Amino acid sequence: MSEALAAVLLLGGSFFMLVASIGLIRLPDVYCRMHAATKATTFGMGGILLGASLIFQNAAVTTQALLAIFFLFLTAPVAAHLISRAAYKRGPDLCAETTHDEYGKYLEGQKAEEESPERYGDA
Amino acid sequence: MDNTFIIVFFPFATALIIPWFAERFRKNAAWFAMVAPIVSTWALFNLYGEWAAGGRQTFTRAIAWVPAANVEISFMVDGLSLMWGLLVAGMGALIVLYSHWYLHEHEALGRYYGFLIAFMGSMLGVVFSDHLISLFIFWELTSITSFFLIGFWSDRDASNYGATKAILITGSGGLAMLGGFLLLGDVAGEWRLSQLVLMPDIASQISLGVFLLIILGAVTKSAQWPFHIWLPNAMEAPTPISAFLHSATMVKAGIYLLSRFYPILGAHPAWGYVVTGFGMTTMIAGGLLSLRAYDLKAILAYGTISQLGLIVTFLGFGGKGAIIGATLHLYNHAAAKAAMFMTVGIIDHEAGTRDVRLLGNLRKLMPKTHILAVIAALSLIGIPPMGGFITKEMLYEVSLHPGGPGSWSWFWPYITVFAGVFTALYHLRFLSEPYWQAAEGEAPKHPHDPPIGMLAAPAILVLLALAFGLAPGLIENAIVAPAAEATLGGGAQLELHLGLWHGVNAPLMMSIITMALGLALYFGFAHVKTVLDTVARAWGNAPSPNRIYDASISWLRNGTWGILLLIQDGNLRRYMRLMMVLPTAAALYLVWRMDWGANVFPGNFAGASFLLVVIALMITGAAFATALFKRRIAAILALGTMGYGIAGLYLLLKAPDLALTQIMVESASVVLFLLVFYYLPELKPVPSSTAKKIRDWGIAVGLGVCTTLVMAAAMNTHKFRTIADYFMRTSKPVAGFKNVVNAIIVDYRGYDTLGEITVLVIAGIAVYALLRLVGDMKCDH
Amino acid sequence: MLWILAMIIGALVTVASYLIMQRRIIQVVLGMAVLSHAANLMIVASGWVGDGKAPIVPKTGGPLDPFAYVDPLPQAMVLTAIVISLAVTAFLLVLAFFTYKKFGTDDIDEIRRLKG
Amino acid sequence: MIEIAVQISLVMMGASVLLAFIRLIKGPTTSDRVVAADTLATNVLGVIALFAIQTHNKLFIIAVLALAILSFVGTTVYAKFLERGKIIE
Amino acid sequence: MPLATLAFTIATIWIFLHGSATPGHFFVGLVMAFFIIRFLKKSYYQDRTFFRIGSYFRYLRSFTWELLIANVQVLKIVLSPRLSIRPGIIPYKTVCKTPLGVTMLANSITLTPGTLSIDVSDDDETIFVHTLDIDHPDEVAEGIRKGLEEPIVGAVE
Amino acid sequence: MNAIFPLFVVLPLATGTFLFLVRKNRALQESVSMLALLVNLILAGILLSATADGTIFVHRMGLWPFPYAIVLAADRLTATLLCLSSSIVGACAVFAGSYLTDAQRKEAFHPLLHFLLMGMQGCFITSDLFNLFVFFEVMLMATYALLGFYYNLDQLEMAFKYTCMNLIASALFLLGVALLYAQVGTVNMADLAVKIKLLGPTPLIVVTALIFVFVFSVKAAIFPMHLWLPSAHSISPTPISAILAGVLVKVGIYSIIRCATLIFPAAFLILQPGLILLCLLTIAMGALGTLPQTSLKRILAYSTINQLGYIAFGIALLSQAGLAAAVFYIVGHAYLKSAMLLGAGLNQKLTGTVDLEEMGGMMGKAPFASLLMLVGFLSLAGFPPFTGFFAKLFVLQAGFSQGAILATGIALGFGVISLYYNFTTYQRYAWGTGGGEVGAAGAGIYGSVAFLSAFAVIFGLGAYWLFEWAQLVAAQITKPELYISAMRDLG
Repeated sequence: MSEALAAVLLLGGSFFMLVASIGLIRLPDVYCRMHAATKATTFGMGGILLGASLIFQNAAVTTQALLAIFFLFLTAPVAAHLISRAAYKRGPDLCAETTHDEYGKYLEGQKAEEESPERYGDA
Repeated sequence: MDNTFIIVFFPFATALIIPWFAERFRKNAAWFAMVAPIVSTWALFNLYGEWAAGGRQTFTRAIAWVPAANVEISFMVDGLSLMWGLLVAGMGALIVLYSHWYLHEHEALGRYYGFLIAFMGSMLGVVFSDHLISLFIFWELTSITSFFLIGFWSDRDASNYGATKAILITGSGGLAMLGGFLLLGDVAGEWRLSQLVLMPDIASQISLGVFLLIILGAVTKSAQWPFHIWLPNAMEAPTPISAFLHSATMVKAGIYLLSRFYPILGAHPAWGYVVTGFGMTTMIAGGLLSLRAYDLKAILAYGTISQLGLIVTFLGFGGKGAIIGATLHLYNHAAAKAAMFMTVGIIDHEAGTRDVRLLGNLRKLMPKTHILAVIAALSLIGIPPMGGFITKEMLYEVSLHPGGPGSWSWFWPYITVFAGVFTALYHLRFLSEPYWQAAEGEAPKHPHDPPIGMLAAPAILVLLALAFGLAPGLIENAIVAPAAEATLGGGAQLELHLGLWHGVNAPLMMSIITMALGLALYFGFAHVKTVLDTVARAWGNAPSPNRIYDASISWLRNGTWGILLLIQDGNLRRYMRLMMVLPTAAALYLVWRMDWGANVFPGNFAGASFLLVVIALMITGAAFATALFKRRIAAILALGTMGYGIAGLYLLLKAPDLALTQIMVESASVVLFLLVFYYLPELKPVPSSTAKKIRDWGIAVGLGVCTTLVMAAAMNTHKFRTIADYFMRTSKPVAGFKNVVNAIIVDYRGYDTLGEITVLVIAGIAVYALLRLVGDMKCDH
Repeated sequence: MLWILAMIIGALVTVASYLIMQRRIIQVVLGMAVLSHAANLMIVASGWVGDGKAPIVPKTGGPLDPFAYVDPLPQAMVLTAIVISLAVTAFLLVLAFFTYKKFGTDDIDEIRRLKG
Repeated sequence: MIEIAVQISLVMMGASVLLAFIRLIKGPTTSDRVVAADTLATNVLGVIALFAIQTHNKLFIIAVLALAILSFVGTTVYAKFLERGKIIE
Repeated sequence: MPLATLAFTIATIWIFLHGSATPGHFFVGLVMAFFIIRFLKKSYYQDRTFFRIGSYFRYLRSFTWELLIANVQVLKIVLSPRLSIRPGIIPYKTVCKTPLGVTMLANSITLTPGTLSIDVSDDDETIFVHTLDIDHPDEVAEGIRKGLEEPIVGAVE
Repeated sequence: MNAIFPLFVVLPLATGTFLFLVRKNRALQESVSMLALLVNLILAGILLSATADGTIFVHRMGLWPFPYAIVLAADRLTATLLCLSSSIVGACAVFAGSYLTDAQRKEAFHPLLHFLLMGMQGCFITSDLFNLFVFFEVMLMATYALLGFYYNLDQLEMAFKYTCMNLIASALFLLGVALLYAQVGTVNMADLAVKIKLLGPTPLIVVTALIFVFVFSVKAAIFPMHLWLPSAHSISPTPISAILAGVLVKVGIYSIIRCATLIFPAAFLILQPGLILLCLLTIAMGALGTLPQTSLKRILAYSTINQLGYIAFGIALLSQAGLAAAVFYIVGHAYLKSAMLLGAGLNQKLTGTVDLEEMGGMMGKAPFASLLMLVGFLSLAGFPPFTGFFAKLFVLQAGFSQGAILATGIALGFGVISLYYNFTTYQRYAWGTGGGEVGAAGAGIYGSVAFLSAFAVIFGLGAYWLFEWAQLVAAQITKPELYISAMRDLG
């Protein structure tokens, strides 16, 4: 029984991974791709790890797996958040279909109110 | 202590301590220096007695130095070496005596006497050496010491130039001679001259190359054309040195070598042509050159060259008469020429110049010196009753019946007469221009006769020359004959009866003709001079030995830079290309030359799985991406990806620990890369031409393909079961590890881990040391 | 498997040697990193004779046949080599960084004070 | 049963690795590459977990944990970079 | 909760799940803990987090549900033959006060259907959300408010 | 004895670490460093005397049987090189004590020096190919750190280039190890020797041998791989360049000897013509390079290449005589060249430069220094009665007696150029009127230079002993079965 469940979990997890990658390929711009990447991969990993813990039937492994899942859920969004913001700041090449862009306006306003020259590159 | 060792090594011992004496007693150091030649001479006489008592049998003394490589210092005592020993030691004593007056208080007397005595020791070593290697060793020692003596006034460019020239030419000759010796020793299987002279057929065994190498050593040392060029420049040395090294002894080392090797190589077919050829050319060239010189020492130097040519010609002819003549002339020339040099030294010392155009009427100003000079010169011209007359007669005699190559023997008498005429001419010039005629210019100092002590040495020499002419019986059978016997070898027995008067015969006629022509040319010297000048102008700047030497030296100094830059142009990329292409080329050549049996390469793709293919593609693609991405971040990213891929590959290869380490290391290094570039501002892109790109890719792909093939071939040939089984078996029971890799790391191969950790530590220290410098790094560009 | 391994190694060597011959310091350093990867892979590949289990002895004792496992020795050696190459690469990177800082250029062709 | 499942999932993982890798190479922007790399790293984690199952090796699970952290660090650093990317590239 | 306490908790978890209680492993655990904390520092000010376990679970339940939906949606979008998306970035005014709340909200938003938080305005009031298809922005906002914000507020504020 | 000679690795490691920890306390650091070096030298001497009777000491790591674990071994060659390295490094440390002035740099110097010593001695005593690689890396890492010790422009450039070239060498080394392991499945030198002998010189083995030749050529600066040497030896701080020229290049030579005699004897016979060609090219490159230089140290660096060419030539003859000559040459050249480089440093102290254009008249200004240099130059030029002469003589004798007339003749011919550059360099340095005022130098500097130069004379006049020893060494290493059986018996 648990075996079957584990198998299902594994297959589902890796399937979602695959989906994530396909999304990475198909979707038009960074932000959309990030949708796929973040959600699906996290989910997939969760599935795989759960499956693993089911198969091993071992307290340590289970804890590790759960911890790993927890950690992934914690970090994946942060990473996505960081990347997307950075990507936008690099130059918001949003895809053609994009309708709203409030963030851009917000940044404009920020620029206007305080001209802060960025200070990088000096060690 | 054996006499031979005293003779040779006592001077070296003295030379070591002389500088100290010179510090203490300044000028009087000469008297301490004098001890060495006197002791050597005394020992020589003892040795002579010993040898005469032993029935004039050759005997040898040896100390093994490196027996395993059969290097030994060994001395042979026979007529030749004894004669030369006496010549060198006696001359040395006189030179030291003369130097005491010649040198000034303030000069580096320690260095001077030290090297002088050391030179004498090495020269004695040369003439006594039995073993080929020890001969070479002392030979090179004479070169070194002469180098320092020529460069005695080391702040003069001229003496630096002269010293370099001398050491280069004589040293190179020495190297050639060494090669010759080694080959000769290998052919003969015997390294002792005393044994070699007993091998009559050795000359037929050795090749022309070996022969030429040895001859080269001799002719460079004794300044034969075209190697004579170093001798005139060597005249920058203090005059006593010129008298000692460059007229009496060192330049005669070549003569010694020839006469020592006459019994060994004399039978070689090339001997006559080569040696006589050198001698003749030198004789004439030296005579001509000395006519165009104005510096008294230059005149004498070229004269010396010509006289050396004469002696070499004798040796080239070979045969009894020639050898005797050579030996006699050796003595005569040594005495007379040294005396002439000393007189020149006196003139230089008193008048402050050696330029014949500034000197004149010295006959009146310095009569004593004049007399010495005249007698010495006449002796060399060959006027009876000087010794020179005897030797000149013998030369003519020999030239009429040459023992050498007979085919053009009709030619010899004319050549010899010609040479004799020029000898007469330049010696007359040497006498007339400073002593008899009026000066064209004004000498710096007002010349007058020197203190008597300074005249002592030349006087003794001149007396010797005279005595040799008037009473040759004193030395003919005691010294000359044994020397000639030793030179002839083969147990020749000689009984000499030298004399001035042999009745009216062809040689007498020839010398009379010579005298007549000489005088005629002398009185018409103005015309001779114009002819010579026109010839010289016609010669223009055609390549003369000197020009060739200077050109090659300047090329060595300046021209090599370009060649060096072809390889070492400081460009790392070129170095990398060389370091990668040349080995590959070598390997390919090897691969091409050797036959690889069948089925080196496996055909099957066993064990290839989908995942493997994917990971392989990923690694490869990421790698190429690393190379191709324009942006550095992207490149670093690709690098990281490649690392992850490799980790995956390790997983497929069942190496979990490896995969983990790989990923850790990869992430760490990627982070490091990023951190470093966090501090680097934008770099300007550096374009590279397509041709270069193609070339680089070509090289790279070539390397890659080679590696692939070699690896595949190697992986396909597992000839032995690896030693890994042992680890598998013993890991758990003996070492107590479930994970065999860990067992190997910490137990079987602990030193590896030790070293690995050390590398990390050092890297840490190094980076620490580097980071301490960040402060200095600021605002540097 | 064998050929694929060999080809991967070849590809890495190709890329490495291309990068090493480039003009920018960073490219050279990257090339060195790739090269060290290639070298490590060579060692691992040298131990490959066929598929097998990871060299970890099971708890259950008893006689085990060594042929069932892959060769542990190359793995151990590569573990050493990886760490060493990391250290060296790190140092080279820092060195390159300071070289850049001092010379103010990252063009190898311009860093040529030491000719001849 | 498990084995088959693992095999199939390994194949799927392989495919997704490939796709992510294509995106990494194609770009077009560096942000895309970073996203791709992030996904790739997660995929590798998945592969490792699957291997853990295949070779009953618990070691790998810890690896997953550690690597999750590391890849996160990497991503963060990249993000930091992209922030000031206007200057660096 | 205080940083050190947290670190030690994590370290103990680490030991527990490692199965071997040696000082070395404990140390490793500490190191990892400090890593994690370094990167999630923002959200550790207060020590109220252990209370209201119930509301935590409520949040967890709804979050999991949302996550499932999200993935299904992604599945639909990605695997549908023709992409039918109209992405865009909309501002979302949050009522969360504490940074922890805001962060949790942002992260949850990222993991839930069709939304991806890009940035938080400096005054921690507006979260800029990238949405996969916005026919009605307010609907999206409504979904977020219902599905996530309320449980979070219940849990941590 | 078997138990203590691993100390050659452990002692420097411990010392180095300790020295880095106490780097703030300069006095303690220096005294401890000197003490450790002295102990090291004494140990080396003991080992030398113990190996004299031909015993080969074998230390098995953790007492594992023979071919499996790492084995350390010391035969005569090893002992000789250990004495060499410890004495030269000691002299250089003494020199550095009064030469290095910059406090900030000094504190890292002594630790790194000991790590360098550890690397070199490890290379000498290990009998495991991969372990050799590891110790190579230790050594190289230390040199990477030490070479560019002041990190001015030149040193940075030089260190970068040096590091890159050696990294390529390391990669090649690993390739070689991989090829060998794939073919014969072992890494212990003796075991390799046995199995390769069984395998015979197959093409692949020959290619592997070639790869190893090139790998070690990088350290030994044989022709295509010598490119790093001139800058590294002339730009790096003087004590380091002395160690580099004295010992480090000898590590490469040592490894080549081991390959030629122990691991691939058969393959090397096939490679011999190529090797001899490489040696002649090396001699030519070195001789050519000295000519246009004006920096004393750079001239010495190129002459090192030249001399290494002769050493390698002796090895490439692959005969006992040639090897004996090579060993003699190694020892003689090590002391001589480090003495001369330290002498160059001495002159830098005195005149503040190593540029010959700015020197001159040293014979009058600094008689003792110029005397030391004179000894060096004469010995380099191959004049009796110094070591240089005998070294060259033995190599030439071996070559001629082996019938390699042409090659040996060429090697002899380049003696003319070495004659030229040595004497002109000495002239520009000691004679003439150039140069400025002359400062003073510490006793440590003079002492170390004199100590090292003394060997040029000692091994010249006492060439007998050294050559006897060299022949013993050659006799031992030309019989690999001795080495192998020494390990077998313990295994």
